[in-house]
Amino acid sequence: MRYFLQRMLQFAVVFFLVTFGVMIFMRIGMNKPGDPARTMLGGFVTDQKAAAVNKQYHLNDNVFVQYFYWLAKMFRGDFGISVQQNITVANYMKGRVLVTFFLGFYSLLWALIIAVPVAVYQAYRRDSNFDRAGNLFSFLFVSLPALVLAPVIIQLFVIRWAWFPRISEKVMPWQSLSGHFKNFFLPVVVLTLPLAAIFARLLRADIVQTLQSDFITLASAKGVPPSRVLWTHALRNSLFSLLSSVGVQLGALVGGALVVEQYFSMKGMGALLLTSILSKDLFVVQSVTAIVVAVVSVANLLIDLTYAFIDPRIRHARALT
Amino acid sequence: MSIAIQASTRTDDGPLLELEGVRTHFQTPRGVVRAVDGVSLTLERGRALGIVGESGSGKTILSRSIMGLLPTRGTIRQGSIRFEGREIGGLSRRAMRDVWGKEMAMIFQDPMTSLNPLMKIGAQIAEPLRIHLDMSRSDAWATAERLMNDVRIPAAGRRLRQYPHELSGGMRQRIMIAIAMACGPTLLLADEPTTALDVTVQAQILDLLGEQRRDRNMSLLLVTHDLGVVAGHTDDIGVMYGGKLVEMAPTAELFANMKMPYTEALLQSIPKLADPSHTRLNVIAGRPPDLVNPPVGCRFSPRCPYAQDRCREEEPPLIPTVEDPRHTYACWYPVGSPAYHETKARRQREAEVAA
Amino acid sequence: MAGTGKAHLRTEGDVLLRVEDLVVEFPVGRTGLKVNAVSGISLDVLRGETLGVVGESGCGKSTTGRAIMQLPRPTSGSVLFEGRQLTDMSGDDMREARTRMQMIFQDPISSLNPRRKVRDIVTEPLAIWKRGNSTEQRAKVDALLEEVGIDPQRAAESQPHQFSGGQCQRISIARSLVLEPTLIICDEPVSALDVSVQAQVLNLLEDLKAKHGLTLIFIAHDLAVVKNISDRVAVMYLGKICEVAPSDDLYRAPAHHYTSVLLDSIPVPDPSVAATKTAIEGEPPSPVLPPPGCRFHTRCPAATDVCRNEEPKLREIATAHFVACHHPLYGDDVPVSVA
Amino acid sequence: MTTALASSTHGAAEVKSARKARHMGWMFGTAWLVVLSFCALFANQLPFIRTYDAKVRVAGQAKQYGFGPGWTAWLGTDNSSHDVFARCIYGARQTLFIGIGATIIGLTVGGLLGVLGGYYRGWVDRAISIIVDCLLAMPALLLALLLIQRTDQIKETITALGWLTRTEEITITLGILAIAPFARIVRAQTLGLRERDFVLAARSLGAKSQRVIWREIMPNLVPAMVTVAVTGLGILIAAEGTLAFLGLGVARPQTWGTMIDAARDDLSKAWWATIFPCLFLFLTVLSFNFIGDHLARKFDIREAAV
Amino acid sequence: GKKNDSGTIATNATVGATATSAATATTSTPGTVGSASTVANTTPAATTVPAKKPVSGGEITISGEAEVSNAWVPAAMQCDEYCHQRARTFFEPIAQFGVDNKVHPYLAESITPNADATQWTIKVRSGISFTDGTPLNADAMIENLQRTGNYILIAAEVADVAKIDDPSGAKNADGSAKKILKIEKADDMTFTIFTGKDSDPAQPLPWPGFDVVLTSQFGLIASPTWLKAVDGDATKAIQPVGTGPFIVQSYAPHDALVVTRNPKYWRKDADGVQLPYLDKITFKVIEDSKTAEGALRSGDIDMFSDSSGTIISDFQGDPDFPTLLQKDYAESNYFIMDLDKPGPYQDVRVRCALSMAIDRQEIINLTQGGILQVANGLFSPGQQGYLADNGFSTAQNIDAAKALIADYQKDHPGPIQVTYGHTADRINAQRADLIKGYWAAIGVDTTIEVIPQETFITNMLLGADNFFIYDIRLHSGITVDQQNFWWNSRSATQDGKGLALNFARVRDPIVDTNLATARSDPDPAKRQAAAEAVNRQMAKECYQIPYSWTLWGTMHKANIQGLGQATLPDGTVARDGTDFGGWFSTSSLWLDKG
Ligand SMILES: Nc1ncnc2c1ncn2[C@@H]1O[C@H](COP(=O)(O)OP(=O)(O)OP(=O)(O)O)[C@@H](O)[C@H]1O
Ligand SMILES: Nc1ncnc2c1ncn2[C@@H]1O[C@H](COP(=O)(O)OP(=O)(O)OP(=O)(O)O)[C@@H](O)[C@H]1O
Ligand SMILES: [Mg+2]
Ligand SMILES: [Mg+2]
Repeated sequence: MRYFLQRMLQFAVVFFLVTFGVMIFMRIGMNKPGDPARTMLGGFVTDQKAAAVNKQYHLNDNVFVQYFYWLAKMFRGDFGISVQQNITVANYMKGRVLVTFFLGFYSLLWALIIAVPVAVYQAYRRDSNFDRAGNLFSFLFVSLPALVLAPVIIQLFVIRWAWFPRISEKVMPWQSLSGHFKNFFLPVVVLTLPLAAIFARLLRADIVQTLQSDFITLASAKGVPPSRVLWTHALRNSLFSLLSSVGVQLGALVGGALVVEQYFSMKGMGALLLTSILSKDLFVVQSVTAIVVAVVSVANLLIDLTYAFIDPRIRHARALT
Repeated sequence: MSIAIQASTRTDDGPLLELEGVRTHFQTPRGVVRAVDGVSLTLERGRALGIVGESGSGKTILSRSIMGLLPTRGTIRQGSIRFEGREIGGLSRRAMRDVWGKEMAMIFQDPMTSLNPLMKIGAQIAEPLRIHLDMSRSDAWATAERLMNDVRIPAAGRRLRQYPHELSGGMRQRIMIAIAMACGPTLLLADEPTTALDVTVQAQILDLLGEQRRDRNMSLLLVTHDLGVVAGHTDDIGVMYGGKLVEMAPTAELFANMKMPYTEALLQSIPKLADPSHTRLNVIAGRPPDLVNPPVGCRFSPRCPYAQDRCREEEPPLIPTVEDPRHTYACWYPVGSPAYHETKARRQREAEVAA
Repeated sequence: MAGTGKAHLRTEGDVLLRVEDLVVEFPVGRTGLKVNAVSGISLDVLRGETLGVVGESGCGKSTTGRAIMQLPRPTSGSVLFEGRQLTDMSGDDMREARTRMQMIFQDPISSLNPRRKVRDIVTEPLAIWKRGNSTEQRAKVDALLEEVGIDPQRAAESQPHQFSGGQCQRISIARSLVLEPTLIICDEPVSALDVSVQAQVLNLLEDLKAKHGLTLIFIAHDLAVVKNISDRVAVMYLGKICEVAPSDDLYRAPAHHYTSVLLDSIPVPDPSVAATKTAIEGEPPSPVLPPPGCRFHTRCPAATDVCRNEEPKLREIATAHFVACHHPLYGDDVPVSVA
Repeated sequence: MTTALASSTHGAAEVKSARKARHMGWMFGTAWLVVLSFCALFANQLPFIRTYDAKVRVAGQAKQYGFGPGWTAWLGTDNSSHDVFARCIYGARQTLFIGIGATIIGLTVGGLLGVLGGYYRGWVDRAISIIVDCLLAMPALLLALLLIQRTDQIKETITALGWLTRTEEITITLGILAIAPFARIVRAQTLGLRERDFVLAARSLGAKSQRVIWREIMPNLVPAMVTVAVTGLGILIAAEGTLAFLGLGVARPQTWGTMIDAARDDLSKAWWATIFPCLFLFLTVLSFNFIGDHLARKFDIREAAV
Repeated sequence: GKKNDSGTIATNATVGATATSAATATTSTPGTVGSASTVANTTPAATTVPAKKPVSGGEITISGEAEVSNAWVPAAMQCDEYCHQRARTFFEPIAQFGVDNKVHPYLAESITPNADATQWTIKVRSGISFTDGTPLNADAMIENLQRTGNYILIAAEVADVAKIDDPSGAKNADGSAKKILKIEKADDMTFTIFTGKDSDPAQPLPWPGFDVVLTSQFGLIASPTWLKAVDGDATKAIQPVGTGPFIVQSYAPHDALVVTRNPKYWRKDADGVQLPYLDKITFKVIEDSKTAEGALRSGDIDMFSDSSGTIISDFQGDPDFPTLLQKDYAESNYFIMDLDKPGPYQDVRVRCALSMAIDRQEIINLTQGGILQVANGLFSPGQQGYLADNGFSTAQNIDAAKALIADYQKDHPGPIQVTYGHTADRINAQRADLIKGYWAAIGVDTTIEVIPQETFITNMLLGADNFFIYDIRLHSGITVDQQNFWWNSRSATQDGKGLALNFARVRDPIVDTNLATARSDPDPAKRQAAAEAVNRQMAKECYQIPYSWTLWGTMHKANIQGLGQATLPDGTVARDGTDFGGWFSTSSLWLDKG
């Protein structure tokens, strides 16, 4: 509990620092005397609009006041409004959140579904042909950024064979399951492959390590069959790197979604972030960043708790602190 | 080469374990490591055999070879290992699984790392019971609790549901013993079971082992580097050096009448409580042999103060002493032989001259 | 046992080091709990003497040794070294003072920087203190290496992992001698070594001690080893001293129940010696919540209510033989306190 | 003597060939990087590499994708009629500059933070951890976008930074991204090292903290740092490509990322203009991964696997 | 009256941003008397004569490039081509062009100037209401015109419309009286707009081409009820209400705009069929032209417009995807220089040398699919003032360029360094790369800056530090009058002193005089001569470095019919792509299901 509070505090500190940092950063060069709104909106806004925006968002006050107002709104669930698009940020994100959620969820899920059995079997049959093939493939996919993978995939599956649409629509599973599959498959593949490769490499290394520990030998010496040794004894003891990597990769997935959404012209949160950053859409950037940071941090917290759930030693250590 | 001994020690059932010319080598980038290089020995039912030797002499690999629990990669095994008359040296891991835990069990050196940190104690003890004896979960756990009582763990019922990190080292080693005992094996291999423990706890564990062995009529192979430990707790002692068994005898016989200069030197280099403080210790010069390129001839010859040319050329066989056929040793010029005395006297004179 | 008191501290003689009421505590996370690693230890060492410290794992031997070096600084207590109080010395003075006392560690491999050449490691102290020019430094280091039995040539071109454990321990010893300290604290210097090598190192220590006029504090858990090298032995249990005596006296006639149990537990490499007497039950309690009264009472066969409530003080029961026990194996019981 | 067991060398051959395979990966990686760096460094001197702006004309006319791979232009020509091979080599220069520059920045700053945090612990560590946590809480690409996108304004506000070119901006940005992971790994390593007895020994010899850090801890961090740096280089090079795709790349001299992005939609028309830079990028990242893996194995550094 | 030099800048352009080219700013005016004959709209044979009768029903998807910030309020839109494309599905203008290049009334029933073209009377078409039920009348139009006319970007376009103090006594931020357009309402359905030189009501200015303004963003009419609602809550701006053939169903910025048929639309086609034919149109945003091409080919979208020569050439002659081309009155692609910047650009020798170093045909071949025409100036074929030979040399001449440079270096020793900026786009980057190569060949060292879209335009307007030479696309339209503020020295505000719509900061008396003539001279011949004079003068001075003229193509699936067939209320066929190249009317589109 105490540990949990401590983590929450840490989360709060990081959240404040990051969001405040982003705000400062977005406002560098904007808070020069004159007209922040005009700088932000470009040269064409009317005086009234500039004045209104300045007033509404306290742009002429100092950054702390601005931050305070913004934060207060966030806590009331008001993510603000896109000054440029005249739309509430909440509305702006509606319909986009799910796209990115599904992208991330599927990639993570598939990466794990692929990586875990492969890694377990690789570690078990270490140095076998399977292991070597697995290593080679994971090397290849780790070294294949979306930049390289996406064009080739698009060329083959979309342009050459036309199996999948060129631009991916936001078809949700409850709308059309097959449509959902068609539209999400390729983006998910592009995100999944490198992820699965990273996971497999990490997990394999850990299991190899674990398999050398005494308690694994003891398990064998008790006559426990290899499958049980692998899946019950070795795997559970080898999840630490994998889980922390899932945490790290969550952040990377947001970046990956940004790229993949761009390749497949999907309009998700990544695309939203990109446009709003490029067009200096202040409040959208601030709010969406805050949300992303919060989601990533909370997910990491959950991963932490998961680990405590798996490992009694950590539970124990945390019960103390 | 050790036919005579075997014949004389054979009981009606035949010995529990017989090793003949067991070799275990590893392929490494440096070359072939001859970790165990031709060991033959016999272990009778109900007896305790201690294996002593310096670090790296191949004790662990010997016990693992018997158990068949060697890394599969890069391992070369030769020789014959007969367990209850059955050749188990060539069995696959699958076949060995029926032997492991049920007929042969093992205890490891480090109680801190030998238990699965993520599994409850009870589950770990119950695991072999459920696998080998097809017990139900509740039966297995009940048996586990009984076993824990046997190894004198207080509040066994509560401990069952605890995790290894909640127990002290001594407790964990007791758990290890309980696991080993679970399916009533006939042979227990204990690899330095007390090295990581405090002396007071070491004594407890050694006593416990001895007691369990007698109660269950198990044979014990106790591997350790501490001559003190084997002296009080085994019936026979084998001394290993550089992957070979260099001397083997019933405990009392060995201490009373050791033949190998190595065994003697080993004993003499240990500080003894009985000696007054600041007693000068005897030292074995040099270092243990490199098992990739072991010395030609007797492996101890480079460090042996009594070594002759023959020792450096010809490998001495393991032969029985005249007094006791159960006492075997591998030395051209054993302790007590004329050559030995001669060298010893010469050394003494030299030392006096130097002083 | 597990007693406090300073009855055993000597006033006459050339006292090199005098430790009084040394307390070291470590916080446990941020729980507010603390590990009572060392709880009020007093010790003294005469110049040229070897003090042995024995005890089970976790009883605070290493912590005592390090606290004397002020690494880390003790929670409280005084450490008087060569007449100077170390505990309230400034950082720079302390660094200077440390050159007069040195430490040798248990793990020979880990105590040498794996990425440096052995000779550089041994020269390092001279380099830190800029003693002499490089030729002088080199001559001195080579001589020392020779003395501990390491080929200086090989040392110049090899890294620690190219040497065996025993050799590494020799290198550590050479390094600790370079600054010509008066006191060397040996923290289990032979525990990690094979018996045959252990004897080599013990002999070397004895030789060097005689040659350089060193004073040693020798920490170990192996009673036989400690007896062999020490003039005087202090037995520790759970952060306290239970018995202090000249080594031969202590082994001949231990007065503390713990000392006696410890001695009995040692396996003797001689089958003719009767098998161990009944070992004591249990294991040392946690130093986080040490038992009140005598810290050994939870395992002591002779424990009474006094032991559970009142902490025994060190007192002399024979010449130079001090014990902290209410009911020692010989000598008088402590008179029951009136209160 | 009875030899009931024939020699069972199960697995020995496999071990050998696996080792050989890994070795080959390492050899390949090194060879590729050496050749590539050589060509990149001496591109202007080497006779078989065209100059950056040289156009390979078809009948005197510049033509998009005028040549496929062949003798005239080894790897074909690009959409501006330039020699793809030459451009790949010049791209290597640019890409490697960015990658190495960023790694140096990340390694210096991150390494320093990590060492300080790990060595001094306490509030220093806590402060540094918060910085690192903050950097990690932001998805890297997002941070990069923000940094690069805002540099114009930053340059305007902080005029001292006016000299920054796009290449340097990207280098610095990627360097900043690398800080947090480097700091984390170095901190973890330092934490382990500072507990080692040789550090205690140095302190008991009277060495100052600074000396302990530089003489005792740093040398032991080198393997980890090198390993992580090499693996990180691969990631950073890929990241540069990603930025190029998002329109935040270096336009000239082109990096591989810019080249791939420029030609990727003409894949069906002229596969060579995309595939070859892809191949260069891929092989380089792969090489760094191979070498990183080799080093990690050699120095037994597991963190680098990420 | 007194000249109003309060600093209002005459602008009649909207500056929009697109991803494929630097910046677009276009206005169109009909060919006034005498120049209409030179104009012809090109439509490919496939769509010129529809053999079949249109059928109603069906939905299509159209894509366009990235959006700039959009409010869908005519008085706040920064409207580019795709913006107009979509805005005109729900908003309608007061007037619109026909293919005859004449302005035809649209929401107005008639637009009538007085004798000297200083007063324009507009009669509102009756019987129309906005989709929210508000009736369309004079008040509604005046409300819109007043709002839009004061919008900073449009204000420039109506700079020569008279302005008076706001009768309500409203004040500007600086305390001066707020100005409104001088518009007088005659009755419920009629009102008059007055011209005035530099907004001065006392100096009525003859402005024969004023009605053109009513076809542009200025003339788009939104529901006044909705406009007031937006005043209260800015987020209502994403649900615009107009009189148009379609109603906005949903709008997600940078993603999709969905419009559905307006069942009560006031127009029927010639056969009396209710317009529009389509039930629903989805407008998507696909930032990348190549992706859009792929999406069209894979059937994800039905049509899109593009100005990339490469894309258009890809579709040339593809029977599955017919293309409608718009190539007249085209924008010019050129490199613009900030002539205010100290250094080499100030010198005509350097400017001309930079121009001569370029191989225009090669640029077109390599970056524009080879199908564009080499440009010799900012006057494209069809535009008033276009000259096949204006004295500008378009051929690459390295030697001559080197000579000029050498000559310049005699006066100004030292290396010549220029900074060139472009937006983050592949084609622009490719062009930058080529340019650097060309200029390197004459010994000029080029620093390339990649500049974000918004910054790009702001930099040009405000004259930022790093605005030196930009790759840009501007100046569509027909008369030189429309380019007035781009080149007039009045709008060449100095860097840092305000917005300069004269991005290049051209300050040339010859250009100024001729621009004035071209606006109000009653004699078309004089207006024509003035235009040609501007063309020659700019060519001589190398103020800009043109390289090609734009071409717009609308690529679509073969089953989409009616493209370019929209009619105006008076029956004339409407001309698409005015104001901005590339957009097309959607009311006439129908799906051939056969
Ligand atoms: N998997 C392996 N591969 C290669 N060599 C090995 C392997 N395992 C052990 N060895 C080598 O075999 C020799 C014998 O090792 P073993 O562990 O049996 O010694 P030990 O007598 O048990 O020593 P200790 O007292 O240190 O436990 C050593 O030299 C060791 O280095
Ligand atoms: N840095 C530290 N932080 C927290 N607790 C510590 C620290 N160092 C030592 N301790 C604890 O203090 C107690 C005494 O430790 P110390 O290392 O002095 O024992 P020791 O007698 O040397 O044991 P060993 O024989 O195992 O070396 C132990 O319980 C140990 O866990
Ligand atoms: Mg061993
Ligand atoms: Mg210790």
